[in-house]
Amino acid sequence: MKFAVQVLEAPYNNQASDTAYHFIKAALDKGHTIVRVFFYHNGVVNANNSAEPPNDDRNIYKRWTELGKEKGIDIVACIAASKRRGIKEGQIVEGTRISGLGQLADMTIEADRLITFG
Amino acid sequence: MKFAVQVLEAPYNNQASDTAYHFIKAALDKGHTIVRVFFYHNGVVNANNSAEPPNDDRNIYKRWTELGKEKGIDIVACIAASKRRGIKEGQIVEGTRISGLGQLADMTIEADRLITFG
Amino acid sequence: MMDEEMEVNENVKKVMFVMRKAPHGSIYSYEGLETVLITAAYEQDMTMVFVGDGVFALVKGQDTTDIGIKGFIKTYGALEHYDVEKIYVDRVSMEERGLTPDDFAIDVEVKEAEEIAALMEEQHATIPY
Amino acid sequence: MMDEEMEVNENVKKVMFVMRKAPHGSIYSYEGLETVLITAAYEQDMTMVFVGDGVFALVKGQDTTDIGIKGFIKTYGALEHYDVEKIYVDRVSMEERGLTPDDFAIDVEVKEAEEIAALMEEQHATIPY
Amino acid sequence: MLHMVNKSPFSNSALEEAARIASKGSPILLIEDGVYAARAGTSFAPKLADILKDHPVYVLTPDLKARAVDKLVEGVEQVDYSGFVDLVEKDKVHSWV
Amino acid sequence: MLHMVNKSPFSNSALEEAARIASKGSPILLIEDGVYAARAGTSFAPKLADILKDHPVYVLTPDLKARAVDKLVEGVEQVDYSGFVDLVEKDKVHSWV
Repeated sequence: MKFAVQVLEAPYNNQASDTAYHFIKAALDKGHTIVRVFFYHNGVVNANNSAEPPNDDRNIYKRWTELGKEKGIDIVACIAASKRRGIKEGQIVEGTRISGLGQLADMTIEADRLITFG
Repeated sequence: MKFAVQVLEAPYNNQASDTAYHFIKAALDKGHTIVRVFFYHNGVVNANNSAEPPNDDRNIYKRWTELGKEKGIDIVACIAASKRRGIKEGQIVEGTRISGLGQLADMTIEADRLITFG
Repeated sequence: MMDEEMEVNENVKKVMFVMRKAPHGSIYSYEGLETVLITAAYEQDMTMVFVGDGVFALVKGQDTTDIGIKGFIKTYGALEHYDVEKIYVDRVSMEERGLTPDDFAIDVEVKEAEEIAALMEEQHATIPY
Repeated sequence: MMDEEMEVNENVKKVMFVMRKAPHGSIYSYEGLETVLITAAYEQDMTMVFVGDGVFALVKGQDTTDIGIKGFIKTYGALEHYDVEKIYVDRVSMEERGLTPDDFAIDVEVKEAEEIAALMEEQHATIPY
Repeated sequence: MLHMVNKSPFSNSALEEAARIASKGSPILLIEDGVYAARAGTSFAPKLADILKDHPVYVLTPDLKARAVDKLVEGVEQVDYSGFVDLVEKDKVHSWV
Repeated sequence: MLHMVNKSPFSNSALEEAARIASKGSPILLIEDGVYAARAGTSFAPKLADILKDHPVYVLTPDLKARAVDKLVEGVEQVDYSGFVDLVEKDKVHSWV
């Protein structure tokens, strides 16, 4: 089945990014497809490549690189939301990209299920 | 009177940064002193210099530059919280700086009033 | 041509936006509205439903001048030009907040919880803001 | 020497941390605890009070392995080494959540709302997390 | 001590917790989404009337205007940002964020 | 339709709104801080028992363990991340964030 995933909160600040990751991993393990992951509101902070989380904790940013680069999932931060919060092209996590809200509309239509973590 | 101000949420995402700004302006107008402004939790996003808010809206980042550079207020983003969220030295708003949580303890002790916006 | 139109119509999906946040205190309500406007360009069958504190977003007379934040109450008035015409308000949420349809800046249809639930079940997707 | 010590003591300020957030769902509880530990180095007269969902942070047996988040329940046990010894729990918040002092990972003193209010009034500053 | 609340009482417990803990007579200031608590005619209004028996309640006028809250529960007093500063000058403040 | 709630019922109205709107028989999944709603012996537990009359209620086990919620209201079922995916596969999902 085709899933689309929306994340609305910043990593570490809220559990949304963690739950989304574990959900996506479990969905992939069961053979489902992830059409796209879309970051909105403070969720765009997930695409900030300048972070240095503590070494003794999980690295949420690297998880997105793993899913985006190694698993080939399309991971998009909303450009308008990114501009408000200072996330920009050239400073984003490997395996993610910045694009418009149309990408959210598009994945909503294409996927069998849209699931939001916030 | 000496006020210390803590901001716990990201600009635009929550009104905390706006209310803090209007409070500080009114306090300065009445002759009070602002010992320091401290950004914690998602509040550290207030110090991100890469943002480009819409032209038809207020620019929250420029407000911090106004208060930090023109009014000489000490504005600090917590380093540990900043690292988790990708705010770093060299990419911060003019008139702000990054430093440790000791700066929060310090202003709490020094000021007559600590006020938190979250 | 008729066939093509039929095909297009068959591809139209029902998408509902469930607005539950008060305006100004957080940006969810405003950024959510931006999503609605963008999605409208995709010519889907869109519904907006205001539940809980979301109903506050529609109250007329909002003047954000003194908080220095860009207001967006007028944008709701533009929704009809984007063919977003199914705009519903949860009756209980409205009444708990002491509001009547006259308090809103746009015409809305007041719905019972059961009607909203039935509409939700019909959707291809629901998006919370 | 005696005079110097007296002077230091006179400069000690009362600072209270009011913990109202549940752990793990958001970082407020954890980053709040980091503030407590850092502030302890300033040798002030510190108090922590757990109110509302904040009381959940103290529940023993938390195992965050499967959510992949670093747990911090053990850090509360270290508070006494930082001379943070005034750790209070609001009785009503605790009881509403079906908890008793035995459920907590550390020894706490259960306080009535009136006692917490009186303590708040005594503080030089109160910090919410 | 001044108790400050910035969340809607319809979706968040902050105001009820603040009012339960706050010592009798201490003022409560409603800002941001917290101002909805002061609206007359809502299901929360009777609770605010109860709170007013024990606490002076202030609301931040700019936040009221932004939300078009034009009918207030009787007894609620309005302050602007300048009056907000005066309240904080008068007494310590705790934010129930 | 599956209704997902991630906020504590003690501080946030999300679960009560979800349960009020959700059509009878539709399942509710509690995740993150939402799992506190499933704890037995709390002031919210009777409300969850009422919700269970109309809705199957699931909780995410990893979130329960993280919060040491070891006593559940009778009738609540546990799922892991794999079971969570199955629930979403079975029906559309709405998040009451």
